[in-house]
Amino acid sequence: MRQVYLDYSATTPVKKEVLEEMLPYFTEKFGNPSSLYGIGLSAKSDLNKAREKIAKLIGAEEREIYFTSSGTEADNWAVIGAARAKKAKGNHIITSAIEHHALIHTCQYLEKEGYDVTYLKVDSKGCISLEELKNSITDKTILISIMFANNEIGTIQPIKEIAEIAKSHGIWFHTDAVQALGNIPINVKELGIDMMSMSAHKIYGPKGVGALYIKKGVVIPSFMNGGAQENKRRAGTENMTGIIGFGKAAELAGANLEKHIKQVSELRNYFVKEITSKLEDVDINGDMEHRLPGNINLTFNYAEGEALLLYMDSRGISASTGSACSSASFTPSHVLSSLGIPLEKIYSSIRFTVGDFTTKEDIDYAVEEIVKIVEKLRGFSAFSKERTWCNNGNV
Amino acid sequence: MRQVYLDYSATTPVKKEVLEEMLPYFTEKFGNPSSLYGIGLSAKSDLNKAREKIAKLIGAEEREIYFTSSGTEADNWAVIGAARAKKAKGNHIITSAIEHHALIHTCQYLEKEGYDVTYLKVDSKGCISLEELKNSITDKTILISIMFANNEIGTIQPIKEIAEIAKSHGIWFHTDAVQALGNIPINVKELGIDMMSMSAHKIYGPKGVGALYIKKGVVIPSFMNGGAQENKRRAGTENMTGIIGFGKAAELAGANLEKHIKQVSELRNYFVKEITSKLEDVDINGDMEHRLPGNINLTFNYAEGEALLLYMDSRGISASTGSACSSASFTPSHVLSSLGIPLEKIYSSIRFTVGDFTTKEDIDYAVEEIVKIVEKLRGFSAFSKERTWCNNGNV
Amino acid sequence: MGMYNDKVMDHFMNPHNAGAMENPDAVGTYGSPVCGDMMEIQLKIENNIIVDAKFRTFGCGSAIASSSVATDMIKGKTLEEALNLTNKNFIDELGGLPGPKIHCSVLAEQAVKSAIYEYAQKNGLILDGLKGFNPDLEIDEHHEEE
Amino acid sequence: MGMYNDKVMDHFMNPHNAGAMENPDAVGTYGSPVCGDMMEIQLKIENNIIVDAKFRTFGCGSAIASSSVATDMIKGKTLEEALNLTNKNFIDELGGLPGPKIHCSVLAEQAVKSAIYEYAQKNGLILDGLKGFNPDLEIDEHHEEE
Ligand SMILES: Cc1ncc(COP(=O)(O)O)c(C=O)c1O
Ligand SMILES: Cc1ncc(COP(=O)(O)O)c(C=O)c1O
Repeated sequence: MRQVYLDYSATTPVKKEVLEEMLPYFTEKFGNPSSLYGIGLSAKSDLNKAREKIAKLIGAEEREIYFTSSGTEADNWAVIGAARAKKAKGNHIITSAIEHHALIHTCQYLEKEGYDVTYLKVDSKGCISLEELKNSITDKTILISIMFANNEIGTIQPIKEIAEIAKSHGIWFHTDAVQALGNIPINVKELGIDMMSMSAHKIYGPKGVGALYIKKGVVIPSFMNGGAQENKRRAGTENMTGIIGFGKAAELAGANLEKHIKQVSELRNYFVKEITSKLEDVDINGDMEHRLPGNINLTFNYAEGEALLLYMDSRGISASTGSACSSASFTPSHVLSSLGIPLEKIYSSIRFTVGDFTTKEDIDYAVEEIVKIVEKLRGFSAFSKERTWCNNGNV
Repeated sequence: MRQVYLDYSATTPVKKEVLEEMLPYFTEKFGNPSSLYGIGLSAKSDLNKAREKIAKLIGAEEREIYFTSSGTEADNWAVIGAARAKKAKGNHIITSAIEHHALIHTCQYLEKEGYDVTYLKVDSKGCISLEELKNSITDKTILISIMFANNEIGTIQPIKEIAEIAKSHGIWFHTDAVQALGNIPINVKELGIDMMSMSAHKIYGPKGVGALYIKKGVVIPSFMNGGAQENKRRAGTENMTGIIGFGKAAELAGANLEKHIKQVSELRNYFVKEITSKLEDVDINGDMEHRLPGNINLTFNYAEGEALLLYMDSRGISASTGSACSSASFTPSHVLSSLGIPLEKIYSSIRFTVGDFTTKEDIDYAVEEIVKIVEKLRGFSAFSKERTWCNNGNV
Repeated sequence: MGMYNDKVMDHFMNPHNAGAMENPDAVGTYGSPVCGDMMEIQLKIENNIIVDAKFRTFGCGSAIASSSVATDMIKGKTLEEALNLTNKNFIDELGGLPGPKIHCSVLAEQAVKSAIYEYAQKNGLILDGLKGFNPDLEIDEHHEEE
Repeated sequence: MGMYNDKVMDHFMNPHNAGAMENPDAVGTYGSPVCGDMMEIQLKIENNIIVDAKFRTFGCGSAIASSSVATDMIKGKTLEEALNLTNKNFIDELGGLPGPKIHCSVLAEQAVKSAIYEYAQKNGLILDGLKGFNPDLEIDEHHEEE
């Protein structure tokens, strides 16, 4: 059966070129970068070449890139690090209601310690209000952390404007760019970003490696205590193969960016056009303008999400409800709720993400199958245009 | 030129069988274990098979193993986690003076927060005193963390006795087994360990993945906030390939343990015998009885360590001064200082570790070259038996 | 490997008795927007025996599979027999459900009971198995396992 | 790729003037157990010209390479000329040293000065380059770059 992977936001396969670059570091070039002899020193030097590639992709300097074990770690480090570093100044953090759990749960952790967190609302397109941001700032505000682009609905925030507001108040600005990286152009210097989280496995690199960009001059304490790795700011023997792979993936992402954007947005648009022309009662969630090129989030009214996913899976099609990371928890998406989407629609919503290996044939196959599946599920659903949650029996 | 790697304690190459097991997870089996469709669910199931293999190696249950990004993270998590979990009970932690920096720097971090830390002294063999341990316990003691085996001198601590003391006082016992794993038999249940840190890249697995054993019933807060991975106790997309590799490495380590111990200890003993019979003024640091099978730490009096390393490197021989992780920091080893070894001898000390790929020919070659190198360096050293630091000029 | 066993998957992918019937003798619905599940059961009843059953369900794989086995199992049973079936019976018939999905089978039990309750009310029947049953009871009490 | 450039490596692996001489006219030692480095310089001096120099060093690659170039560079120089050489000159001659290793080259400068100081003291010479020089000064002040 045809396999059509439409969940590139959850994770990507490692590209052939990336894996090839990694392979020697498992076996021959296995030295510990902290070692002083040949294979250690050359590991260190290759590690820094990977660092340079990531710096280049985002317009940073090499020494402003710190490797971590994931986007999650980068988020934890940035937020907890800023909280600790700026304790004397204040205890107020501003973020948004639609951040990834890595950010939200970290903020909640800090709230238990006595920090105040403002979760900015978003409009129906998933965008924060700059006015509300400005109004939320107090003299105790120490960090603004707003994600670059959302993982469920793909909405891209006005990062430059946010950075300017932060700067004008002398507040650090962190952004979670895990989904944005490799999908839209990013220049941290032009945008005025102080810290930025990244993850390799969303850009055709391996899982288990991420990075935090920390602008020169921004000093936050280590999140991981131990050896002198990463310029003494992040301890732990470096994930050499992961870092090498991340570097290569970043290089490819930079080289392919224009082509990638064109290709995946065309396929995504084609998918949306086909689905919505063949099926009634399909809503598009989020904004079509300020949106990641490969992302689409659709509500298939009256058909339930998990059932949809499993039927699609049985036809070889992979997509997800809510964020992949919380799929296992069966809780309705906090992102879609924040857009004001009612629960019953959230339960019928699916995220599709198109990626570099998606073809038009994949889309045609997926559309055909999805149409059949939705029709089948709607055929025996308790709901329909006529029978909704509101007018239905004893609910 | 022949390459003789004698630094298996710093890191190991990934074994062929391990890499082979990992490879499919980069490309075809690349699903996110949190995803609900086929390749996600099978990733999750394979991840748990790897967990089982690690559990088996140490006599734990599958669900007691939590994957981390390194031994360093496991150490940070265990110690900071215990400190947070037991805050209400007390603020006193007991550890040893010869722990890895991942442990010591984490304790120092907690000291800044107001925790009290006792660093137990060790005797000239590198062993803590059980008497002193008992005497250090107060009613505020919340954690005892003593490493299983030391990374520089290989000394194995009386873990079972320590665990008993901890248990009799109702105190959690954590041990850093990063060096012990795969080198000596470990059964956490028989030994009575509450938490134990491990790292894949010391047992022929990949760098960038570790694990923390947390006994059922021991509850510490997450170190990484975010998604629901690792039974909600450690967020972040799982390092799938790393975990699969760790699992395979653990399986091999278990299967080969007896053979491994015999082989590396024989080669290590042969190395020591040869070196000490061919060179005068060589001291053995640590204890030959309670010692990791592949480890030896030698002081080549009057020849300086970094110079020795570089000369050896030029002859294809890799070894290290101090702990690999702090090699780049040029500070004298806190472990050797704790044994009471004077500074000038610490500067002449080298750690060699024999591993599964070391041959007798390697040892013969290394001995021959090392003898020549030591003689050359001694030949123009400022020191000799007659001229020591103490009787020398204006020092 | 998957979340569900083969039997559940089969009932989910090829559900029995899915859809609606003409002129049902009884209809019961049960669900909760909090759970994101809703189920409707339609029954044809002759001489207090369930001669046909259909379901329409908005819900996850577990909800749909439970709907399928529940309608299978009640067919041919007397109303009292049908009332004696609990979600446990449906789960057993399905060969088990994953822990967090147990509550979806409760849905089927409650929807069946609701339909019979409606029928009993309409026809003035007093059925032992309906003692204490209240179709407006929230099912959220079954949620503790999550 | 390595920590040191090729020139440093060459001086380190094949040091010039390593060892001791018979009846040196001046001997200077300098070092610190804290740094883990110790250097001894022996000089043969004729008419205030350094005609031969030897070193014995316990130290890292940088210390040994500095010893090697320092002894090379002072040979044939007058005492005053030799005193004008600083660690900067040795580093330049070596084509650079890594940051944390700069202090090792100070060792060579100080050892040369110590040897000449001893010679000057013994022979009642007043040398401009020794003004303010004190061989017992700790070199740790040069440590800030670590
Ligand atoms: C926006 C966003 N932030 C953070 C993360 C977490 O990154 P990682 O998967 O590397 O832990 C993800 C991915 O799941 C994400 O989409
Ligand atoms: C005893 C000990 N603990 C902890 C660590 C750190 O583990 P990792 O290298 O996985 O960060 C090491 C290795 O460097 C070690 O030897």
